Amino acid sequence: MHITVKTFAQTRELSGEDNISLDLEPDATIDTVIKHLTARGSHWELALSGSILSARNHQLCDKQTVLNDGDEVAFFPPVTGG
Amino acid sequence: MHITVKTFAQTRELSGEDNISLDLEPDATIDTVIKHLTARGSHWELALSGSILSARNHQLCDKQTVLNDGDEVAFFPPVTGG
Amino acid sequence: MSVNVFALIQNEDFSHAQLHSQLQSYANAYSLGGTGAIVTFTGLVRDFNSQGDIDGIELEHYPGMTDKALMLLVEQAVARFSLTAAGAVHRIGRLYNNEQIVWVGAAAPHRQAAFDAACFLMDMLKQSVPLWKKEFKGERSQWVETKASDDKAALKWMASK
Amino acid sequence: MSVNVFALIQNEDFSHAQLHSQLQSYANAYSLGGTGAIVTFTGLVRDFNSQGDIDGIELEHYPGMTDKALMLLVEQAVARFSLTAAGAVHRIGRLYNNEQIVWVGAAAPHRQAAFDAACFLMDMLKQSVPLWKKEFKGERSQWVETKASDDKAALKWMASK
Repeated sequence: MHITVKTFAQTRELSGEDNISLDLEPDATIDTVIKHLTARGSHWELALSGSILSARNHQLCDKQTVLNDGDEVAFFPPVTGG
Repeated sequence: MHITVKTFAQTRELSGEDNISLDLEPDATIDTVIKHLTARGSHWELALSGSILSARNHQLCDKQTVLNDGDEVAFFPPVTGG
Repeated sequence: MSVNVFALIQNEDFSHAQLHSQLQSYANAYSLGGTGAIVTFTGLVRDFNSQGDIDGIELEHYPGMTDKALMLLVEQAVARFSLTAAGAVHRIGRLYNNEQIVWVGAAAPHRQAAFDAACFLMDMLKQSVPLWKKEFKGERSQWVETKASDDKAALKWMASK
Repeated sequence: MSVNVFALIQNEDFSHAQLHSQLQSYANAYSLGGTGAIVTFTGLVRDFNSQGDIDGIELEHYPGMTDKALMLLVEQAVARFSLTAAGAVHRIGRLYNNEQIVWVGAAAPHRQAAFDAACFLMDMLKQSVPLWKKEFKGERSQWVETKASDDKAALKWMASK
């Protein structure tokens, strides 16, 4: 299946990529995506380390969340609006 | 010494008086004023019963507060603004 | 009297927009760029009480003391919460359903101080400013009783600090 | 979507006066005479951080998610505090010192619900709406770190209820 990955703020700056297409095995989770991305190099390991948040289709979700074909996944640091 | 007494809200309605001049002995307190007023009749006893508040020269004060010549004393129920 | 406070007792209606702007300009004059948070409270006449529908309220006050007590409260809020500005306006006389009764505003460097100060102003106003409310329906009217929850709210501020 | 809520993400400045009036008209449409309290919060850019003076901030967000997350939060506030209306506006992009960043407003029958709801909206916004703040001075800029006090404030609401 096919998903899109977006990154924001420090996660975007550290990874150097903000819009990625990934082909994943069925039953892939957010964790699967993290494994795929960190395999790309240490800049991705750094970008996804610490208390990073994830969202699936614009909703915050945890690392065990199972993905579907066409999902938009996002990674970003804790928010600092307000 | 000479003082003025004002009343407000239920205290005014129950006592039927809202602006009174009193001549008092030296060292009179708020309590002294209450005794003078309740001596005027049961309507004053009713007006000054319960959790009545007192003020001396526009500041909330307790019943032991000593008065001076020319003071303005006021009695009123707990406030309900806002 | 501090330069960054205001307190008004008036018959006329007020403009919350103008009061908010006044608060902000007082805060800017006091410390330009030092304000991160402004909290305002506006109180309105509800069309009901615990017994049923009402037509409005009538507010009696103690002329001469009300202004002073309200200003004292605003100054206490500024000192206690390190505000950059604060203000309060309370109307008196006859007010009909849905009309504005009271406005308080607090400006501070951080949001919690602004929230706490606005809450303090309202809780303490209901304890220390000589205003009395009568609810009326047609020709009948009835004094409003103090609420135990209001006493409790004020006591919380008096006990802490 | 409820009829008595609004949530906006925008570059442009906002008018607190217009937002306050909008909130009040939404509350009136929902329950005329049923609103006794309106609390608003306005956040402004301060000219300093813990390291010294700054020139302003730059707000990044997640287009597509930000609006939804803010609207969800406003609807949660309405349900949780039985509000008659609620709204929130957050700006994005580059904002200079003393500019307005964020506005939230809550209308309720009683004052404590309005205060709690406005506080809830601000505390939770800082936890769940995808916005990130960078502070800049001249050519240099630095991401703002989350504050432990903000996490604690949000946890308080998540633990209760």
